[in-house]
Amino acid sequence: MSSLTSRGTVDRLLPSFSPVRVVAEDGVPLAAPEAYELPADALLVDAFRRMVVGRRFDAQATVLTRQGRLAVYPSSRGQEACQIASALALRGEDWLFPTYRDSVALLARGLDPVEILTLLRGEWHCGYDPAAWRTAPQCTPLATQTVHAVGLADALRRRGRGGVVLALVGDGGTSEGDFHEALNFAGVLRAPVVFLVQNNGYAISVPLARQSAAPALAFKGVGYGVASEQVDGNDLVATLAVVTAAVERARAGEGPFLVEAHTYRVEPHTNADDATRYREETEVARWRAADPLARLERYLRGRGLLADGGVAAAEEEAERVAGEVRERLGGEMEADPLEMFRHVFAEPTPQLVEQRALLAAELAADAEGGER
Amino acid sequence: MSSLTSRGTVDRLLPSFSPVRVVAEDGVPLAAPEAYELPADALLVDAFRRMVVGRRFDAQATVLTRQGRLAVYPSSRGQEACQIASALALRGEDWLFPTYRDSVALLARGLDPVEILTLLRGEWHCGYDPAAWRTAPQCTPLATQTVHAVGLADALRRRGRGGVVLALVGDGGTSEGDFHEALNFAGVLRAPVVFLVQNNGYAISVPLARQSAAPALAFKGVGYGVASEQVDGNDLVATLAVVTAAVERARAGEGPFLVEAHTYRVEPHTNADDATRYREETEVARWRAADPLARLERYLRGRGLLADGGVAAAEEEAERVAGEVRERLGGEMEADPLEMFRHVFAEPTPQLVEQRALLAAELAADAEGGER
Amino acid sequence: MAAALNGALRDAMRDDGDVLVFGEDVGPLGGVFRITDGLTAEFGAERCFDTPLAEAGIVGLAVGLAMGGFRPVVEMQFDAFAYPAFEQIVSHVAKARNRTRGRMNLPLVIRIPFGGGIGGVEHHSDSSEAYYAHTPGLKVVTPATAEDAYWLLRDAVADPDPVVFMEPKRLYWARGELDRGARSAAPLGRAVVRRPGRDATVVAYGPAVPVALEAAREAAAEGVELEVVDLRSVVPLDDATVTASVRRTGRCVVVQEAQGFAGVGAEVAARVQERCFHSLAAPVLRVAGFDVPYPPPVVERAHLPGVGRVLDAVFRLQFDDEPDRTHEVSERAREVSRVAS
Amino acid sequence: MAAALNGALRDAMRDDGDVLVFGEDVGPLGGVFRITDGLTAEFGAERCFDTPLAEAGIVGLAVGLAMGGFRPVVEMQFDAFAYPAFEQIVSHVAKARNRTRGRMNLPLVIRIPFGGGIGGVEHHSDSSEAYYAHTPGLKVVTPATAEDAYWLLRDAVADPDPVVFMEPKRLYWARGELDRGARSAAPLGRAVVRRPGRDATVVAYGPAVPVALEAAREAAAEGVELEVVDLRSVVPLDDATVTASVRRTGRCVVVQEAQGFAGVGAEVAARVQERCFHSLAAPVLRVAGFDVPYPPPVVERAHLPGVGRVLDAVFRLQFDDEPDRTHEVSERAREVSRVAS
Ligand SMILES: Cc1ncc(C[n+]2csc(CCOP(=O)(O)OP(=O)(O)O)c2C)c(N)n1
Ligand SMILES: Cc1ncc(C[n+]2csc(CCOP(=O)(O)OP(=O)(O)O)c2C)c(N)n1
Ligand SMILES: [Mg+2]
Ligand SMILES: [Mg+2]
Repeated sequence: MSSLTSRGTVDRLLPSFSPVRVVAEDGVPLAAPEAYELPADALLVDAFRRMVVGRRFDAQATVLTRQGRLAVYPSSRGQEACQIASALALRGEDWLFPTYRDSVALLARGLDPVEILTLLRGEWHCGYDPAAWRTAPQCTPLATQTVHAVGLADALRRRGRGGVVLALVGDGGTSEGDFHEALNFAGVLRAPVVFLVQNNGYAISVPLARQSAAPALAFKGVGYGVASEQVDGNDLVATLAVVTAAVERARAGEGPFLVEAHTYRVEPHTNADDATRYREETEVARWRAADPLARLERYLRGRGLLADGGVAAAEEEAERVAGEVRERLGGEMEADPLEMFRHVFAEPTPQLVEQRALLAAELAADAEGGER
Repeated sequence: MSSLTSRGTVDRLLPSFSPVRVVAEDGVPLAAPEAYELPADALLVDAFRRMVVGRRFDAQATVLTRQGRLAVYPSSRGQEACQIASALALRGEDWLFPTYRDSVALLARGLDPVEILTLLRGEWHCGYDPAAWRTAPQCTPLATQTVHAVGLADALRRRGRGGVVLALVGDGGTSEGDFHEALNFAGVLRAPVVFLVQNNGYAISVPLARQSAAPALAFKGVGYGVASEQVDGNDLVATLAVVTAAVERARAGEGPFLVEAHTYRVEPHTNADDATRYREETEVARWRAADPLARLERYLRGRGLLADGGVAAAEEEAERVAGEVRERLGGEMEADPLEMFRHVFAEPTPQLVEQRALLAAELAADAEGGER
Repeated sequence: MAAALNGALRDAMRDDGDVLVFGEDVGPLGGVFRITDGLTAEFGAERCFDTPLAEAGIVGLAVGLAMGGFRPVVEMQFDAFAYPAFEQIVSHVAKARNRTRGRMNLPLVIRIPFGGGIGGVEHHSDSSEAYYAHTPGLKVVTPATAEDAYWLLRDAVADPDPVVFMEPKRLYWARGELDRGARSAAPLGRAVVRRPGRDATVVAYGPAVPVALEAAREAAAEGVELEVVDLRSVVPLDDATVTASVRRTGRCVVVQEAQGFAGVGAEVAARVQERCFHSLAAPVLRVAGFDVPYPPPVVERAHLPGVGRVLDAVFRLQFDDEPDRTHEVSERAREVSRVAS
Repeated sequence: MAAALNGALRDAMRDDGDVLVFGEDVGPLGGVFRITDGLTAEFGAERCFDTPLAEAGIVGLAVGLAMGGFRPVVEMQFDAFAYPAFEQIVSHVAKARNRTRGRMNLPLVIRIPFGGGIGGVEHHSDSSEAYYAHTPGLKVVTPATAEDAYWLLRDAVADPDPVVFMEPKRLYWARGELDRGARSAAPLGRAVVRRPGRDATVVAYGPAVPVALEAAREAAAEGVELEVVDLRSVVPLDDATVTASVRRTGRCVVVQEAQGFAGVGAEVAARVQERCFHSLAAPVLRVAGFDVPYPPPVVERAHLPGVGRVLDAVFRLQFDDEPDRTHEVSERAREVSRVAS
């Protein structure tokens, strides 16, 4: 009456005991991990370009907060390897479920930069069409999106036309009940979904040690029958290899997967945060030195896949994107307050019709007043 | 920058690969597991007595539902080993957090049977004084009590006067977000708390396979840095050994522990349930044959610790308890409807004072009407 | 009413292959109230299935499936057990359409058995409709008859927006004829006059409707003709029907089973006096559950607004502002109650 | 107001070693609004500490600690982020005393920054007080001044019952003098008249109080004297103060920032007309946020009930039942607004 669990089953679900790595911090290639196929060289060069563009975009966005052009901006700096890998591991038919911090992933996925920043600009809650981009709205209530991701993965499975879902979540987000429910549902439904935890060391001010006592967050998978892995999230090559493998495994019908990527949030939580209150500058400096972009550049140069010209071209593109963002976000936002009644329901209720009339009258009165 | 998890750390957190067992289903002793100290013989004999009494009490309660004397009763039948072990593993200063199904554990803990049944009788929401019994109210919203248990464990730690908390939860309850948050808080706070999952195979009609894809529920512990174990929950000796070890470990300041006990709910979910809709009679019969009480009896007899006299004495006590329950629940409930206003707050709000007056007037009018 | 709900789910699933039913125990068991009885047998476990025991997960799964083009209908086992899903409901279900400027709608239904009167132990008798009604972006409906149970649920499933479908659990076993052939019920969003009357309007919904109707019958015996309006839909609220009735009768009592404070009845009372003030001969009175945690079965009858409490309010509709008086049980109501019981 | 709240926590922790403060980022960071600034430094990480990021866990932990004799004060980072704790709050925090016939009380405080007007992106500007106020067993209070922030929070911590302490986040930065020496504020449960007036009563709470006071100043310039009542405590509600004022003025407007439907304002309006019907010269009108998901920053000003909308309601207090008219902005209000802006 009592079941025996085979060690083999458990071992197949457990992650590696140290994060998978392909490239050392100084850019030197390490022994390739047996279990993973390395990404094609051309893809790595493309990833480099996107990382350069992403970083520039990110810096530009932070500058825009200082100018009052964005309401708030949570920077991806230092997490570019995770974010670019997220975008590149997916095909067009796949879905991405991002958080507020994943602007760079969205940019790499091809979304319009201004549509990405619409939320953070305070213009509207979501700037893009989720269905058109197969990209869910950037999610703020932590970990809630992970359950949606499972539902959508199950929907894709039901339609039988393929497609995999990648859900992004932070280390802090893994503490929420919803994350657990998502893993559990994914395990039971064998949904084609991959969870990528960007463990950047902090949830705002709270360090990982106060967040979890787990040996590593990836060890949560086994408790749900979800296979798992941990990876050096500042190693683009390794992260892309691991996430791609997880995605393709899900695509092949082998079920959900949990990846923990170890990385670091180099900037404060958002522009409004004061990180000096809770962490040492020496710690930040150490991680700045472990920069994923520099690491990839050294690796590619070392392998002769990248030279000054390629770097310059990427930087040029990055400047172009930044300039476009600056320009397009330079103007004042135009918004019709009456739009707030338009999308509450497909058809407004009688109550909303009345309230809209009240606001319309107020606006008209204000306009009259203003004209004089 | 990226950490290595040692296999040793992980192995210390993982449960055994098959449930710990001390006594075979036929009552024959197995090789004693190295890691656990076996309970004293006298305690096992006492446990047997309590199991007999508990089973009789449980049967009596089910009969009372048929007579309309209880509103509802979720039977513990088949789970007596887990429930008695729960009570016996604790000292007086320890706390127990039970669910609606744990009446037999409460009885073994020494609570008054009528106070235990107050909730299920529909007389009041909790029949006993939690502080006096160091026993939280029987909890209905699944897994919510597990977080309270962590808080109380942390309170005990803060007071520094010792004490450990044991939280009971079902297999279904492990799917709720709160269970995960409880494990996580326990891990981070290193709270002196033990979680005992009574995996009885079903959450109402839903079998474990639709509840979780984990190799075993005990494998959830590692993801929180919580040490864990699985045990044959129909083997009283093993269950008592494992739960006691977990409790004493927590008492020694070594942190929280998760135990999964594999058992079976022999009766329907409650008297109102129709279990034939979702499980085969053959399955139930198989588990009836694996009865924990019969197993312990054979074991004790085999070891010469129990003879006919002891069994008869236990059965006599059981009849006495059942008779007392029958008698004390035989009358009509007397309840003052106005009590519903008394304990909403320490002092009633003006609104409650008015509402109470309204009801008092109604009751007075009814009484007048009734008198004529 | 249970059969009507079951029939509505069955017909919705037959008509639209994208309708999925899931939740706790809705599969082989057919739900603890048997509302999903037979659906797995008829449509297979792919379309009617048991989930793990996690309400946030259930609602979140529904969100994802709706994003993927399905029409999920989920069951919360009892309404206190929907609370774990509160964040998913309030922060996502209610806001998805608005968040995306109408590009992403979530046509899903959350079925919630609500209310007491069934002798249920703690947590099995809550009334939570006000939490949802207060949340912009959710439609909240509740049937009081078998016919409405069927048609409102069909409407809810077909609705382009998320609907919280509150099922008055003590009416599950109420008998009621239902002709599924021709639609007779009003559409979702419309209130109906269940009984016409000239002396006062009684507004009710869900489990309070039969109480209101019974009160009207008893009042009629006393020569007082009550008009009973069944809201059916709390959001959207059919102001027009309520207002027209009160302007005619000049008096209004609002009845709900839920605790009164900041409940749906407060909204109705506030609206009625806003819109009908000069037609009112007396304040709008509310009859509601007390502001206490739902009491244990042994005293629940005293908590539930019954015919006596409704009649008492009706007969107090003429009184002045003296607050103490409004809490006295009127002599007249006592007599009627006595006769009735 | 932020300093007053910080001072209240500090003094409560000094006076009672069992007071514990915890939540997300309340430790070294001092909370995202810095309300807990310096507490870890002064009292150590055992008494003011960061928890894992899980709101149900935080509230559940508080329940357990309160059972163990402590007085937890927890912070929810923003009020939309309290929703994951809804079940813990409604099914346990609110019901523990009642469940156990008074044997187990939970003297804990749940601090929730609420409301908008701070340019916050989605989920950072919700108003959720009605959810809690509708839940029997919870006290719900909200300060509008620095003095009340200090004293109501001290009262809340000392209260034998659980208190949901709603902090109007846009008033965090409002200046306000505070003399902590001598208690000047009314106790928890009492409303206060912030400004006397004879023509109409404006009832408000939290972030709506400064709006009401500003409207009163502008109305006074027009010769209309408004009496402004600050509820301070939503549960318990101080009926007596509100009723006395309205009986005197004969007119009433209720102002809240939260969406209106089935909100606290509905409760107040319903009660006022129940109790003061024959003293009222006009219907009780409500001014509230619209029944829409809180809009993005660029249009939030249009959503928030401002002085103009309050004045508009005040000047409509004489009108008849014609519903269309109630939605017109009165000419008089327009003029006042124009003068004011
Ligand atoms: C349910 C919920 N609680 C609290 C917050 C407030 N909050 C926003 S971001 C954040 C920290 C999240 O940390 P993590 O998940 O590690 O992601 P990161 O910001 O580091 O990318 C918090 C507490 C929230 N958004 N949602
Ligand atoms: C939050 C919540 N959801 C649903 C329920 C309804 N319910 C009561 S018991 C039960 C099954 C619980 O199964 P399990 O945890 O395995 O415990 P068992 O009854 O088998 O002891 C369910 C779904 C509940 N009590 N609480
Ligand atoms: Mg983080
Ligand atoms: Mg079970």
